[in-house]
Amino acid sequence: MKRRTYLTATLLGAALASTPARADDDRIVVGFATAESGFMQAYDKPAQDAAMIRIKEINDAGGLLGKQIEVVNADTKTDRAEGAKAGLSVIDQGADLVVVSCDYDFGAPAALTAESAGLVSFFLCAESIKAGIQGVGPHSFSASVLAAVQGATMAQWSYEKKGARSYYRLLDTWTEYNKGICDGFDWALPQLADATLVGEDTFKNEDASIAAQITRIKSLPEEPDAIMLCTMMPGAVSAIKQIRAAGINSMILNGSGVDGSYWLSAVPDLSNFFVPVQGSIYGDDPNADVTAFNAAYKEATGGDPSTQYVYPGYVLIDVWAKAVERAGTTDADAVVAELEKMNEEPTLFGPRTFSSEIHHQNKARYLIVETTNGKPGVVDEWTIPEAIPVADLMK
Amino acid sequence: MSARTSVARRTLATPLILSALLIVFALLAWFVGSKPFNQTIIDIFLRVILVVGLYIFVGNSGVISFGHAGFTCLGAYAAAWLTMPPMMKQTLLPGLPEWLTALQLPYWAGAGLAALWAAVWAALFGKILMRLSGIAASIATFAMLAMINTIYSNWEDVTGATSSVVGIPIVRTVWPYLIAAILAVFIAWAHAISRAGLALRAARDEPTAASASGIDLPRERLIAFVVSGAVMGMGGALFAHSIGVVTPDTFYLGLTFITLSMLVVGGMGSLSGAVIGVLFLSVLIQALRWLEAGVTIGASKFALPNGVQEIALGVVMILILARRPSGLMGNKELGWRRAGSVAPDVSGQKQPDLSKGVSK
Amino acid sequence: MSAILQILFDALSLGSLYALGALGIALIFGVMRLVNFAHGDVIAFSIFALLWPSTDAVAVIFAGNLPWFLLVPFVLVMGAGLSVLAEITVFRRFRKASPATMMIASFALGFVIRYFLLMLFSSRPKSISLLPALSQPVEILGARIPLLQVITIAVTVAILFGLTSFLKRTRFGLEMRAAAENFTMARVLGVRANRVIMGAFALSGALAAAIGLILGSQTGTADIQMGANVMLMAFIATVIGGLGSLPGAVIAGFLLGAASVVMQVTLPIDARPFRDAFVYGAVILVLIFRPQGLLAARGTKERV
Amino acid sequence: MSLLKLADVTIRYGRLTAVRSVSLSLAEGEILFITGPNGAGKSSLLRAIAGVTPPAGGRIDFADHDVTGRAPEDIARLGLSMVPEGRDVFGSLTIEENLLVGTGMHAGERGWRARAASALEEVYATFPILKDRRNAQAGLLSGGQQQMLVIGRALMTNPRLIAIDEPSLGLAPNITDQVYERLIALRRQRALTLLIVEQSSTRAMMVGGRMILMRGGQVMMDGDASAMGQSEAMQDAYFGYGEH
Repeated sequence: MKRRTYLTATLLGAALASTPARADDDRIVVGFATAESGFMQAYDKPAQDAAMIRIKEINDAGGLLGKQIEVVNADTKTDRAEGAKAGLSVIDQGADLVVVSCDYDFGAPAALTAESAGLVSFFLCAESIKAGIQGVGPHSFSASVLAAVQGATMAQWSYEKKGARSYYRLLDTWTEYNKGICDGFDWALPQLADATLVGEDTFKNEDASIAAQITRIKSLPEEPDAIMLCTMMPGAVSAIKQIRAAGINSMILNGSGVDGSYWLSAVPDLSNFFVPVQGSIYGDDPNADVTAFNAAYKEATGGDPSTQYVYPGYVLIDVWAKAVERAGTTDADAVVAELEKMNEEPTLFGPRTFSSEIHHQNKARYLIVETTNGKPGVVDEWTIPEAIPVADLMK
Repeated sequence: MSARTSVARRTLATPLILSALLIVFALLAWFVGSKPFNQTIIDIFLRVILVVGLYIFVGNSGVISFGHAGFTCLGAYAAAWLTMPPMMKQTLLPGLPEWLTALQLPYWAGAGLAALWAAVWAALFGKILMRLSGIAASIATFAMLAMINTIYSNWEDVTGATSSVVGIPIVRTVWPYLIAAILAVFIAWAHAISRAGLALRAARDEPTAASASGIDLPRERLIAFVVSGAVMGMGGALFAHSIGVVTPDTFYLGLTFITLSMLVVGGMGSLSGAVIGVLFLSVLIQALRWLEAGVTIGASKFALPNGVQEIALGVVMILILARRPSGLMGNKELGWRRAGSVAPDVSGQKQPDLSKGVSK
Repeated sequence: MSAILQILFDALSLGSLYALGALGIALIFGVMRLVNFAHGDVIAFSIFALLWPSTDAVAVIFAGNLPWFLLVPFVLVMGAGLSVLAEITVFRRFRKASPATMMIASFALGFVIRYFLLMLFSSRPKSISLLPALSQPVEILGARIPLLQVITIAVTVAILFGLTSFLKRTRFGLEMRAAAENFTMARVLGVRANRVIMGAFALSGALAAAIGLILGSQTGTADIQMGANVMLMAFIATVIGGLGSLPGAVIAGFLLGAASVVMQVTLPIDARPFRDAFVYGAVILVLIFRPQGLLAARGTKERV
Repeated sequence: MSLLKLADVTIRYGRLTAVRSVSLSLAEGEILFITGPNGAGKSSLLRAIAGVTPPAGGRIDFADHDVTGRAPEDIARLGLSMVPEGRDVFGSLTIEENLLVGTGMHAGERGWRARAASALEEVYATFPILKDRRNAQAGLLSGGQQQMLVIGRALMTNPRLIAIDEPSLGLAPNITDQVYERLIALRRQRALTLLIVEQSSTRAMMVGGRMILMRGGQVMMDGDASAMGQSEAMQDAYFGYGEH
């Protein structure tokens, strides 16, 4: 008998701690259902800190609709089932906006709870088309730019500005984000007059060695001008290191996933290496406000932003607050209507456009960061002329 | 009165008590009424289904299977195919056959067919794998899981590969999961006292004696493998309906080890062990998470640093296994009187004699 | 010709990683019938031991830029030390437990080590330039092969010979082989159980650290889950090779490495993502025809 | 003075009691045979003495040390060497390696290498067949050769008492004669105490020395082997007539 009574007692205790309080209009609450522990914590926390900076700025300037923005949060613990609970608990704490995890797979459970509660949900930095109408519902948005745009930007920029003609496509099949980058590259390549795809291959992020893939590249008649590398951390560093160690010096084109200088010491004096970013963390962003933001971020969190995935968090609160201001209410449908009216809406990190067809960016201005001898720096800027059609994105 | 009914009558107490325990948890959720707590109870019931499903094979045959999370994956995706709105299936999963794309069943029908689908694959794989025993069987079942995971993670048009399949109708009430959990408990009990179940348990404790007395071991194991595959398939389907989205690596190593740990900590040899293992560890995890989230005692707010919950869970599991190597319940079943388990044995405890070579 | 040579070197270097892993697991299984699921986490721990615990992105090198002749022993000692500590604090209490209970205990221990590292270092991989000199390519018979691959193969072969002569020639090695075959009989002849087991754990920990070093310098990153993939393949190799048989584990490790590389090279582009499914299919086939493994150690068959 | 003393030793496996409060003592240099039908608890008793199965109750003293429940390797170091039933050779090791396993415990004592080498020569002298095939794998030996190897291996630990479980098991009669002949010769040469579990009481009687008869985990009779020989009481005790 002893064991059974013990079980019920603990459960009662756990239950009483979370009594529900419905969202109502006299308070504005932003709920963060993100990972505060586990593997996603390293990617969610920076973007969340940037969002908190924007919230502080708004509150200092008098708040939203005359009210201070309150913040509630629940830890998803990098677990999908726990993500659903986190979503439900921030909704119970009266959230008007549910901010969910950076990665679509870990953010979707919480976003779905927000959708079924008829609330607006924002993915911190998910770059898959599903992070929006197509994958969650009409009230869901993403603060970042589609991975496909990064692939397309790299293809067009390297063709136009660096005269690259022969391309090699190397895809890491581990995640949806990687495939998104290569999908954009596949969409853009045929539109480039005499650009040719000399070969393609796949590898797995966790593979200890990609020697077989490198052998195939080296067996090509002549070295490709550029390698489109669709991958992300942690496997990216090993792949890049092994490509350069094998003496392949072609341009390496990437998605934003490899942005950051924290890993560059692993590949001593890396060169001819290009990454598209929404803003530069290296202090050389053409827009001075970005450098100011980096300083504010350092002051708030004690460290410089380690990758560009901090910026979408700031943009998220920025666009949502503007929509609430224009709608005059935090009611979900009104806010969604305002967001869908935004066209080339200026933000600190490039214009943002939402429409009733797509709650994501299928066209955006990217800064091009080139790494030479291990030193990254902004060298150019590029915006793909026409947006990637939704049909191609849903391939 | 045939021997079968007497065995049934004597052991009926176990599933009844376990079901009563589950009903208490369901009433608790209804009484508290908060959605996140409701979801916690749903997760506990899902784990009960999966660990009881695992017990049906591992508990009765003594073979440690690493592959059962594969059946959960099969069940979850089958539920997705059967219950998603056809329009969404058109765009997300173009590779599905026409008749399947057009289909949209209620969740309970989907779960039933998902269990069948998993059972079919359990039979196919089982035909090959059930001849093996011991560590070879464990590795072969793990290879099966890895195959299922690799195929489902790369079959773009049918499973959406690594991207999450979304749009599965979400069921947020506790009652269907309670019914499914009680169903799983009764299926496990019925199998344990069936002819196949008893033969398998006999073979588990004395393999040589059992095969000498005419028990066709691979056949008995196959029956248990298929029944447990069906229950895991049902569990997978309901898992999909509990959060509305599935990806292949939700049903891979993480799930494999948490279900195995709950079974072993609870007591591998008994149905009550399986259920108590789930309840005990789930409550422990929730309590640790609740502490991590922060508890206000008087003025001060005491909170464990983030990430301590997993470490504490691992340490507690090691301590439990050290003190009670054959699990919390040993091999005893919950019953009115001190009814011992169907076949008294000490499977968790290695016989002290010189089992290798020097035996008497 | 050089392409074939290249594939041979790729297969050998990946195979040696799996062989070292399989050896580490077979050693412990030999003396304790325990499949140590914490082995992958010992690999990660021995590399993180080089870094000062810090959760910010840039790695704070603690012992990372010691000269190699100090760095390598340091990492080996950290791996062996953690492994022996695990034996003393956890596995010593499980001598009488069944294989299933010990396996779950080793999994729980791995879980604790992993989340301990996660708390200290956060989940973002830390970049370390470990023995950078090793990644320069070298020209052998026309094939350009990274020096590291050659070193990996050479180190593995050296370890194999070192270990075999240790087991064959030294007293401690003899006692370990006897204990591996019939643990209780060895004790009746005066072999100290705890010392033999601790020795096996120390050796296994050092082998894990060696894998950590090779992976660390090859990938240039220290990542909490770096050991997981090698651990799984090594576990399969140990069983295919014939549990408890050290030569079997090594041969199966090389076979698995070769199979994975050959399939990566031969499979058509759209079947290549399914490469691992074919490898696992081959694993099942081998187990069907040789359940006791390729080189079943004589003593491990159950006697009536 | 007795080298080995058992007081009310009881051994249980779960709920099964294999040995029920057995007491006996064995003097230095004596030969003691333990006979009795299958399942009488003979082997369990031997395993308890060697420390492999800790007794549930009672006390065991060896060479004035209380060894009840102590680890086998500690008891071996006191000079007790057990040869279990079924002749456990280390199949994957060579014959010489099998023999050398037992010498490890004396490592560190002064001159232990020389003593080990001379012990090896002595065993090869006693069992020449082992010397010819010393680099062969022990798993390839015949039953008789394995029996000799395990006895030789026990000798290598230079014991004061050797406990052997069923040396004649599965051996042809002439081979068993050879084994026993060597055992007796060794006992005389090295003033060795022998404790032998032997199922055939006739074999025990031929060799002489003291004999105990066990049945159902208890000692039925204890006396001089040749005297007990054909006595009526002996058969009754052996087969359990006239009881109940």
